Amino acid sequence: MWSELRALRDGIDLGTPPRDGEPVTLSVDGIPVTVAAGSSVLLAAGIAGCTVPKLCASDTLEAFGSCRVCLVEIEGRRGYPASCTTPVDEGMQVRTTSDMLAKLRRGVIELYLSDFPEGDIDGGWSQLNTTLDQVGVHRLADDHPYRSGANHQGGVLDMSNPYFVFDQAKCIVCSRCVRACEEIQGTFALTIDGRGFGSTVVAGQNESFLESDCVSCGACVQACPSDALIEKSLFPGGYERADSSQA
Amino acid sequence: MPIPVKPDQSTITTCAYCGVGCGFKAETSGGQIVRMTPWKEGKANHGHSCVKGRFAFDYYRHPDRVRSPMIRVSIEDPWREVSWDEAFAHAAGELKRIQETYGSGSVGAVSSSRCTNEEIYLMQKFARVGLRNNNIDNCSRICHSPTQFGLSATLGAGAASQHFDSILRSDVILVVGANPTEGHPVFGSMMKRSVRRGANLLVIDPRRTETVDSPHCRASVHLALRPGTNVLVLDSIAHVVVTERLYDEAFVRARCDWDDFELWMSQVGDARYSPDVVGPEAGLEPDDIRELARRYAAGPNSTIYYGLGVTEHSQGSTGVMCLGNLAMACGMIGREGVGVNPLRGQGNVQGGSCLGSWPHMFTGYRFVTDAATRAVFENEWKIDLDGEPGLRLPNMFDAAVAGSFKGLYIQGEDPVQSDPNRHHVEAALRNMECVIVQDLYETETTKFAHVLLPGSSSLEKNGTFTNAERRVSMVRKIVEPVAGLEDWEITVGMINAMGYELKYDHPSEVLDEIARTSPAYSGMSFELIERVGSVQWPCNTAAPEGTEVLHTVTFPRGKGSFMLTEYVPTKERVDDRFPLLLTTGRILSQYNAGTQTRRTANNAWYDDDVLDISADDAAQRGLRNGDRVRVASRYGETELSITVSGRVHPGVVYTTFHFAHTMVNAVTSDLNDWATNCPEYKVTAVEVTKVTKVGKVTKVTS
Amino acid sequence: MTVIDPARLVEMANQIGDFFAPYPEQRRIEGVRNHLRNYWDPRMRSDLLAYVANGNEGELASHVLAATRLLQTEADERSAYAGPPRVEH
Amino acid sequence: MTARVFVPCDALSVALGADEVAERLVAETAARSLDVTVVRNGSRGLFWLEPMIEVDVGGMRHAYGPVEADDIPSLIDAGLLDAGAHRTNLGPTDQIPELERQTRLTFARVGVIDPRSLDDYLAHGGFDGLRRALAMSPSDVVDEVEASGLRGRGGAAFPTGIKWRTVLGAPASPKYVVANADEGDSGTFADRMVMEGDPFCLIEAMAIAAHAVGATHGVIYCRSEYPHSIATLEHCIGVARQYGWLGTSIAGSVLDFDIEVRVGAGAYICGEETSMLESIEGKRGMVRPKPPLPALEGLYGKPTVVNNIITLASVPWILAHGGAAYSGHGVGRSAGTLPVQLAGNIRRGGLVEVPFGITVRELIEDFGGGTASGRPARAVQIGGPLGAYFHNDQLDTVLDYEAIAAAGGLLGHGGVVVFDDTVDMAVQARFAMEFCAVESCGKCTPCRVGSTRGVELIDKIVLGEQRSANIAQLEDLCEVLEHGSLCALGGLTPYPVRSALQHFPEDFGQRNQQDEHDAQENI
Repeated sequence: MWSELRALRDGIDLGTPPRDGEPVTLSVDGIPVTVAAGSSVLLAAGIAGCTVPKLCASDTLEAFGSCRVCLVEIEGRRGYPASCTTPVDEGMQVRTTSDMLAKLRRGVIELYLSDFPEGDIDGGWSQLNTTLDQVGVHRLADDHPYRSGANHQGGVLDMSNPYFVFDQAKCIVCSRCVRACEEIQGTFALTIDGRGFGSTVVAGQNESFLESDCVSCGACVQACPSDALIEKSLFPGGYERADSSQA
Repeated sequence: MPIPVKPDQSTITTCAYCGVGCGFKAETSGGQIVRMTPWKEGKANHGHSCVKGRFAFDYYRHPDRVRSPMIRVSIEDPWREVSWDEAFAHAAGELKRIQETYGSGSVGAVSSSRCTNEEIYLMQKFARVGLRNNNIDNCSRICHSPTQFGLSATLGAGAASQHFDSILRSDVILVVGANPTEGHPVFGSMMKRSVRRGANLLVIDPRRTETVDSPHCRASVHLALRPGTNVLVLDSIAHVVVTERLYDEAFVRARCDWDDFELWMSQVGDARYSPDVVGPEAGLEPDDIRELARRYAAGPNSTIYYGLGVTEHSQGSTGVMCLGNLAMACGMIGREGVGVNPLRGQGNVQGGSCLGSWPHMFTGYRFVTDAATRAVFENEWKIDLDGEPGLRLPNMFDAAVAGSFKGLYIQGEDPVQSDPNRHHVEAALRNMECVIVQDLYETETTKFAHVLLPGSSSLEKNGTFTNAERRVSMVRKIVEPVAGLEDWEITVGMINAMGYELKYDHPSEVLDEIARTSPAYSGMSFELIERVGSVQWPCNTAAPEGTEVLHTVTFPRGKGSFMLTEYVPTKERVDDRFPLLLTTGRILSQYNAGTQTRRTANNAWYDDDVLDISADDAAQRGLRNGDRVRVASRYGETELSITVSGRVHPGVVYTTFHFAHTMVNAVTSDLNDWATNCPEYKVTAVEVTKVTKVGKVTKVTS
Repeated sequence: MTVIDPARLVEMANQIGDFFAPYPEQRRIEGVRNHLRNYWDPRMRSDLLAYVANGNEGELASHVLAATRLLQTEADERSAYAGPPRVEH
Repeated sequence: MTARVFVPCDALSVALGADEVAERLVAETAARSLDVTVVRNGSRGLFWLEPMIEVDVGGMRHAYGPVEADDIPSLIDAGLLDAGAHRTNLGPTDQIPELERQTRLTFARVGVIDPRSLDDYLAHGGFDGLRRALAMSPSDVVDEVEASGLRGRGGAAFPTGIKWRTVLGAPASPKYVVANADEGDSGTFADRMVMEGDPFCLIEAMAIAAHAVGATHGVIYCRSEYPHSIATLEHCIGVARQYGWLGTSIAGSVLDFDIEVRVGAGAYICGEETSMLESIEGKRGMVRPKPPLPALEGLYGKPTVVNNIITLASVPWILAHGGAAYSGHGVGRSAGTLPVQLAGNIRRGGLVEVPFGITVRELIEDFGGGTASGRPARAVQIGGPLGAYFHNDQLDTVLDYEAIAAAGGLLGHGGVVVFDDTVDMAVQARFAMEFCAVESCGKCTPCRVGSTRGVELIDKIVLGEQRSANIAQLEDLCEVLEHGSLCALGGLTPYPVRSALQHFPEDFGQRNQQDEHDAQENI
């Protein structure tokens, strides 16, 4: 019960919460690894030293399975399951890299990039930057068919909280903030409003963060992988939105 | 380009705000703190944080900081900046002069729970070797002194029996007089997590707080008792446990003094504590009392968390004993998921209690009247020690008003704002000849000071804090102290100036001294804490890396002792003139006297104390939301704005005490706990009347 | 001059007495005595004793008064079965 | 003796004027002092004949349809009560060819009985299955279902027996039975017809499931667009409780089980089982990752049977007649019957319950009578909005799970929608992407962003912009959607898109020569 809290390590994100359970041995890219039953394949891969890119997964939050970049192949199973939501099984054989996986991950990342401000990528040090490095895609080509599509680059820029901003242009709708507010803080101040492409993170009943029930605990900021929620203190000259986008 | 600044350095430290003691990474760029992020390996917070620790750190570079030692002869004089040496020499000279004139016991010291264990220890050492008396107290006097008293009496250790994570193993959580989601937010989140996983939440609190009802976390029983009836209601719960035979006889027989248990049963089993009798007096449904008692006793693992709503009463210590009794009777102590746990307010208030900063005790809760304990310190310090208890802080003020107490060295406290019956405190300070205040800013109290020593914030020094779960964690220097000295160095300077020579090169040497002299800390060292992250005392050869759960085999006092907890109503009563009961508390975004948080952007959420009043009481007085009102008690009055709130019952009003200008403690009573003199902040009879013009706050006679 | 206003000392002593009142007689008296011995500055104790001796016995509850007498007669330490924590011998 | 005349009460018949027909019938027979009882039955599913009324003459039902209210006087004049000749007379109901050729197991009672009458239900074999089940051990019940070869009719075609066994074996409690009545696929209505035509069958089925897995509580999650279903279910659940078919000690057994109806709020995604569970729990309808399987951690995290209405409605027959009798129908691994729903551009639309093994052509030509427009059929979409488009040269594909899959499609909930040669398949492909975009819950990125990009790509393709590059990107996007989506909504959207692109490339915009060349390579 306490591994999920006590086995967390600074500077390491295992992707899904560590578990207490009987040891289960599997192989990831041929490397044998033993983890507690109930652990995810993503966590096992991390312990085996195999880096699986991820965006919506964090070891402080329950697996969610929305970003679809942690896909893997598992011997004997159809398709490309998300490693974060797939629990380990004894004897399981996992592959974290293949041409198809690389292609799918690139394809998903291109979808993200098609609605992300281009100017916020170079020089950034967010988890999104790390994932882009791992997948090996950093921008859409100038003639990419996804360019000039619908986007959220003119979305809400909420500066109401004295300590952090919410910039919807950089929001990848991974729900980590929403989940952190629920699972870690327990305030339930954030939610996803709308459906599909129109899904957006909102505070309270579509209020500003300051007016909402948000208690500014910072869990959402801590959880955000793309700097859509970020401390104002990191912008000495004040926060400004990027003026260029890929969209 | 909106690329965020990337910090160039990151240092792990411990938050100094509340008693949760969260681990943080202080990230700096070019020597300035640019961000505080919660440390995933922090054992109290596991990577979580609240608005204060996470964001409200700018106070350290606020222009109001005191940047140089200053002295003045009279409090009417302007301050004069001086060197550290001159300040020490002046302060010590004054204290010595006063002692020569008025006697050894005419001066004293107060330590701060904002300071490190090492600094608190040095303050009591200052009193004992510098002043050569036991006139040393600490701020838990006004918050959790009854905890130390009441839990020591029943269980034998005046501290939380559990670690925070233990609550995830609880089936039933009883919260008494505490509002963790506001006061101890990171623990509050853990509590909510446990409730979301199925734990049953029971709350005893006059107000319908966030803890009682919030999304996906609702108390199954809420006893909204009338302020001041804690002991009555807790005895009634015990009555149900006894009369319905819900107690754990095997546990009591094995672990507790059976004779005292029988004595206790005959007391609380009496019909005067039956829910049918108690309910009407406490404003409760009798069946709700029964339901709460049955659920608590049913467990299987029931735990108690309580706060100042238990302690800050004229029967505060008795209330704590009630909780100790209840846990022992139901066998809810000594394993994971159970226990009795005070939610302590300040970052190091547990340290304030542990480190001998008491007029009657040395470190580890050992009496000064005990010759063997004295010998340990006499041997360590090479000096004869006073074997009689000294004055407690309220008694120091009493004595000052009476004219027999003339000098006080205050480390990081603002008693004028924090302590009850402000007029009495002001009169006491005005009567003193030398008030030395060591603080970050000028405060209400520094108005009465003769020497002002620039304190260092917890971001500016090295040392350790002990949180509300007995966890000793490292505080590390992130930036240099504004005036060059860390607080412990200032106190060392004062001790030396008093004529007792000592020298430490590093606070770790102070902790080593604590370990040498204090059994519960005997295994503690900076090296150990560095290695394992943090350590819960007791830490000794039997528990080389500390102890998570207390009382697993025996109680420190041997057999657990059931104390008799007769209900004695407070003398503070409502009448026609003062028909409402005022109770006080705190809010998430502000911290205690607000000294730090008021100097941050946290004011965006809460920039003034407001008075919560029920719709009934507001209507009777012709009041509407936002109206300014005069709040008057038998002790004084002040002005506040009101919020008409469903959180308080008719007959009860509530406010926070975070802002200096609202002077809430001009209204609160000077009644206090029978055992520890902890003030009865939680019950004051008041009347609320509308004021038409926003005027200057006026004072009345007390 | 007293260290603290005697009326305040009497109030405090009686408040302590209220707590120990439900105990059997001997424990009731010793409880108060031990508390005063372990927690009060000696000047407060002597001021109280002096005040009481000065014809004000009636202001103290009878068992509190009895406890102050114990304070006078017993100079040695006693185990405080009701006053936590124990004073070890 | 009182004559009985049946007038359907299901939503489709009512929409076509059945209520007015019934009212007129009552009024006219009363005016003529005829001893007539008007019984409101379910629909037989012969939609081109609705409102189709029936009269019981000597135990044989005779049908008339379509009937309008104004036909009533002439019908009575013509001797309706004696099955007299009339323009609308269809002869004995059972001999209507489209009905006669069906194999009605699941729909045996639908259209026959008064759905709100417990007596009628009992008189037609109702609760025989539950009675038999209660005399068996839970495990034996599961064995029976397993032996029937019944697979989930909601679309996933997962063997029902295996699902039930998983729930039976789960140690946690309480357990739930959830009936998925969020029938959102375009051109489908079989669930509705059961709920409005034979609701006790669903109640019986859920009670059997409860006994089989050890559940105590059932939920029917019904879409709000089905008010008639909801009202009928609420009524019948009340009746069942009153007569001891729900509640404690059902039918004198140890089974305690009750059912509540929960109403959806218009989201297609809530027909996906995990989203539906979220919705029932009061949360936003968002897909949960699997595992954990709902069978182990379903509603409120407890073991839960989640079955489609048709799946459940097949169970009482299986228990009453034996699993072997059921599996005697069908072909290969597709055992039993499938209630097919014919819709779109078709002459004789409606419900056709047939054993697996029939061809698509038989369905749309023999049962459906070809297109309504009379023009040649060009495409058939099977399996709802996420099903593949079949070219008219594929119509001889056999209707069973494996054969349809082999042809690049999926059977889904059994919806068959016919298009004639005027259809623009690029519009249909775009519609599929748009449908995905509109109905996406927004959780996973392929579906959330990809569906919108898909619409944009198809628009560009149709406009002839960078045609080959955009088609290539669309192919890549389909791959990401298929393999990367969290649930079947995104995962299946490529089916209609790819099949349209593959079978009807000529509909996808102007092409220059280079593109022609590229297209050859790409497609």
